[in-house]
Amino acid sequence: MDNTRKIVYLDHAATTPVDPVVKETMLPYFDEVFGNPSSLNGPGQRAREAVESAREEVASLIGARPEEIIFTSGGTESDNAALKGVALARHREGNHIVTTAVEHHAVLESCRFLEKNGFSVTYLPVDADGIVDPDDVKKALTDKTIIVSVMHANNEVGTIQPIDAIAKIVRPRGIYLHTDAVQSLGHIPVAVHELGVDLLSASGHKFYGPKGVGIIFIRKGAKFASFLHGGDQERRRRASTHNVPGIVGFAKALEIAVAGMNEEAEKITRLRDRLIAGIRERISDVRLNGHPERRLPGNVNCSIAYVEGESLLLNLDMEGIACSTGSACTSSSLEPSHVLSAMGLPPELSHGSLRFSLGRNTAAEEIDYVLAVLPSIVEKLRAISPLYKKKVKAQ
Amino acid sequence: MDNTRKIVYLDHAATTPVDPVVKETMLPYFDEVFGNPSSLNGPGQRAREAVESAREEVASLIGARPEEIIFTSGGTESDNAALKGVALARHREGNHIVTTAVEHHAVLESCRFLEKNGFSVTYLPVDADGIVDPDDVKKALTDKTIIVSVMHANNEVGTIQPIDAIAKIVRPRGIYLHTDAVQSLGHIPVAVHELGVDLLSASGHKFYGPKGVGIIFIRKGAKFASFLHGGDQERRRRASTHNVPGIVGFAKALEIAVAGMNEEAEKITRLRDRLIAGIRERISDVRLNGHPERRLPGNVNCSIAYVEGESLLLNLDMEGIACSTGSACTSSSLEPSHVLSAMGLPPELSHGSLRFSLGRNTAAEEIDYVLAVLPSIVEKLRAISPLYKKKVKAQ
Amino acid sequence: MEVYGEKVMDHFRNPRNVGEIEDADGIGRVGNPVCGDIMELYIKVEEGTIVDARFKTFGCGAAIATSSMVTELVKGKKIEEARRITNQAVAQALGGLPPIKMHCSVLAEEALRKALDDYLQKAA
Amino acid sequence: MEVYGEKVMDHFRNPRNVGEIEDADGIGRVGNPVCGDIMELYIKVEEGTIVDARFKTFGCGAAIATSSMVTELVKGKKIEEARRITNQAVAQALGGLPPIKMHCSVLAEEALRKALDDYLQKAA
Ligand SMILES: Cc1ncc(COP(=O)(O)O)c(C=O)c1O
Ligand SMILES: Cc1ncc(COP(=O)(O)O)c(C=O)c1O
Repeated sequence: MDNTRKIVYLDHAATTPVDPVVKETMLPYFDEVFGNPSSLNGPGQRAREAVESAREEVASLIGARPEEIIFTSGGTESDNAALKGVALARHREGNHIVTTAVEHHAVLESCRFLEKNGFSVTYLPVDADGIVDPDDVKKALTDKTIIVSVMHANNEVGTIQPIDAIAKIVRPRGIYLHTDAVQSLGHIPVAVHELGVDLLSASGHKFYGPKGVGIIFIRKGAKFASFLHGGDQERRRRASTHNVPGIVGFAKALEIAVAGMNEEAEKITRLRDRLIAGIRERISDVRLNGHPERRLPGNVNCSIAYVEGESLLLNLDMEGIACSTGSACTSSSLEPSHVLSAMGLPPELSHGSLRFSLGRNTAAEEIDYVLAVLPSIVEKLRAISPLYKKKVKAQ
Repeated sequence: MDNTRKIVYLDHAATTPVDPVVKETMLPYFDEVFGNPSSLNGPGQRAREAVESAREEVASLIGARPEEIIFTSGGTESDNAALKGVALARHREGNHIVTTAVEHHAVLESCRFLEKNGFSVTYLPVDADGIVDPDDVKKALTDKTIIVSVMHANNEVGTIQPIDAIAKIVRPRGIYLHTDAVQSLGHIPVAVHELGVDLLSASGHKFYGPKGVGIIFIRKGAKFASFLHGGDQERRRRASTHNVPGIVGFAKALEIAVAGMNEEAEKITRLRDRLIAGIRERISDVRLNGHPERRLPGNVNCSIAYVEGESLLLNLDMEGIACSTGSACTSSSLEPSHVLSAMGLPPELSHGSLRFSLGRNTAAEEIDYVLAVLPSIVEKLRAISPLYKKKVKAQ
Repeated sequence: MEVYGEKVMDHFRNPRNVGEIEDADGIGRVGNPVCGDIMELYIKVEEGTIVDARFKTFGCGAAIATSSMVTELVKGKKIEEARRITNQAVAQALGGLPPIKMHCSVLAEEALRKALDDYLQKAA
Repeated sequence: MEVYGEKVMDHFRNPRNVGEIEDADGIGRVGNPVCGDIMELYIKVEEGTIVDARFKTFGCGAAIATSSMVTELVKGKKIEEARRITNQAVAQALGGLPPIKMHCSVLAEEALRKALDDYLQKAA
């Protein structure tokens, strides 16, 4: 691939470039305000101030109090800490966890780990659009349930879950509600009290902030056991020297994302719908995965029958278009996407899924370019596909 | 404090500024090579290459193989993962852990967590210089011992442990040896095979790399259970999107540190000894903590009798000198430093300890400035100290 | 795209011998939609020598490249020689495959074996 | 240095009433080396009014500042008034203390109480 050619980047759900203003904001914290926030001396206290004002900013942007925000190393740590931290803190009250079949692996694998350690986990189904039925949540609760974890928006298909409705069922029973908001924060409104959650995870690099920094919101008073043990940072709930530039960058990125959210979502939604309509017009046997409206502004996930996702992706990549297959990227397993399977897709369709995730800088011409290039790639791959042949013969 | 005045920064053991070349090297990875290394597309693969070549660089600099290096979020995570990861992976073989009384809290608190979960831990004593006796390690081993964790160099007093001698005792028995090399990597030679360790932790921000990134070395074949569950990154041993700029920065910082190590260590040692000698000449009743020779080049830890550390630190800070008290910085406990206590210091001496940690850019004039300022501060504080009064009367 | 080496990408970009052979002497079908790879290998044999080989594949980049390579490798080979082609040989001819993609070369070997079995059965 | 507010730093930088009173009417000694703070408070009383107060302290910034502040607060006060000075009052007079340092204000209150007790005992 020609490295100098401008790439049409449609993989924003995987990660985003750091916003130039965010980068600029971070720079002094590498070598000027570089102290250790745990040090009592001047350089340390100036770094501490930066961390604490970032914390205030983030808290106010999601409707929380500063002491309810813990900075972590990313979405995975936040999910792990939320699940394991509550499990450990409340294990005397019960050993049952409820989650969904379409969570990110950071939640699912944490649950599997807990299953090996005496907890039992219910994995709720979703409908064909990927939505969890709050009634199913209700039915799953037992007097041993201590936490329910339902993601705010899905990373593969972009479906947005009815968290507020779930909260109304879960929280009056004294059960905690955690949501993985890694895909939603900075893209759609996220206010902890409107969602009604006790815990929330997010990650900076999904909204033009830096990689390697995230947050957990933990509602004041919620029981929580530390996951990373060590020093006294973060009120003893998360040890390790603060990643000061990362934390400052997280806050700045969120500030920018929230300020421009409405306008950006509107623009991106328009381009998204143009891409969806264009694919449907130009290619036969295509299925849009995920809910048609209750989905993230930037997410287009579709299954293109008779062809496999990775080979589509590679061909698009050769044309300078960066996207993802619907399934987990580095997955070493041969199984199709757990999300698409849970939505009832047959394996050959989930193996043929593509995710285009649009971003702040996506231009209409880029969408048109994809629409110009994709049909012939599909045609070429279908020509060598034994499944397509069968289909043609069957007609 | 006047923010514009140049600060004499002598808190390098707490954290270091990012080297300008390291910072420069990191910059493109925020917004140019910004892809997700787990994405199969071009931008993702370019980011992946950066991560993998950083891994090769780091591995070769510590004498390991690339697949033996896992990137983490810092020293604390590395310590937690090493201890808990081995404990979990080997719990069927035994439930006994050996460590020392002078470890960093990241190790000690991980051990306490494991104690609450069915493991038993032996905390070995140290001598007056802070050194662990390999014979004590030998005596502590049982047929239930699965891992021994001894830090390479101590963060408070700089004492360097005889890791190679300990390895000769531990490893032939099939017991793993972990060392926390957070304070040593980049400052003194660290070669995993010469040290003879199975696991090693390190953190970027201690050698002019970025905060929020660290490594664990895990010897090929060593049993290890993942600590952060989620995606398939790092051969399934550490999930979460790679912190690409952080990882690139870690490798660059280590490269620079190793290239300049001898020269730098020599220069810093000279300044260190000048500071130690100067304090002893100018102030009565001072004790140097830690081994006189087997110590980190940049570490000066001394107890100044009759005065308390924080008030010394604050007074120095008002004069533009940034250092630490010997005890844990943000410690909310009232106990004196666990390290100094383990070395046998009476509480009033460990409360009166100061740590000056010198760095790459420390200048002789800065040392002289400290020597000019410190005596009168001590005098002032002794004048209001009830302990000093008693001492004067007793004479 | 650097997951795959140059040779793999070459065979992926320009797969050789795509298609079916109407009156094939041997056909090998392997894989299934669940695992995400389906290969069909067709061979034409004359006097114990494979004179033509073609494939159709639904699968990832490595699946397509290994299919393409295996057809190249068998063409002109005697049946007994073709039998000795292992998955490693296919992977090697492609300049190597990432570890998680080695199963594709296994699939290619299996498709070849099945096609050869099919030929021998028909010929018997 | 922003751990402490301005007032605390002022009293830390320039502690008021440092020293001992040779013929003190009441002395309060609290704290110990293990916890890292030792305070000695001396008072001089005339006709039920504290006319002088002095201190010596081994301890952190907050310990020194609270010692200084408590001496300021008691000077000129009647014994009964001085008895009503709480640790909160001391902390408040300093514009507040970080939570982990509140124990220093408790120590100052205790030192004062002990000095007052000592005076009352001697006077009795
Ligand atoms: C929904 C969701 N949860 C968790 C994560 C993990 O976040 P991170 O990679 O920052 O650890 C991701 C993305 O990778 C995600 O999309
Ligand atoms: C010896 C030692 N171990 C572990 C750590 C923890 O490293 P980090 O703060 O990067 O998590 C530190 C420093 O903070 C240290 O000095």
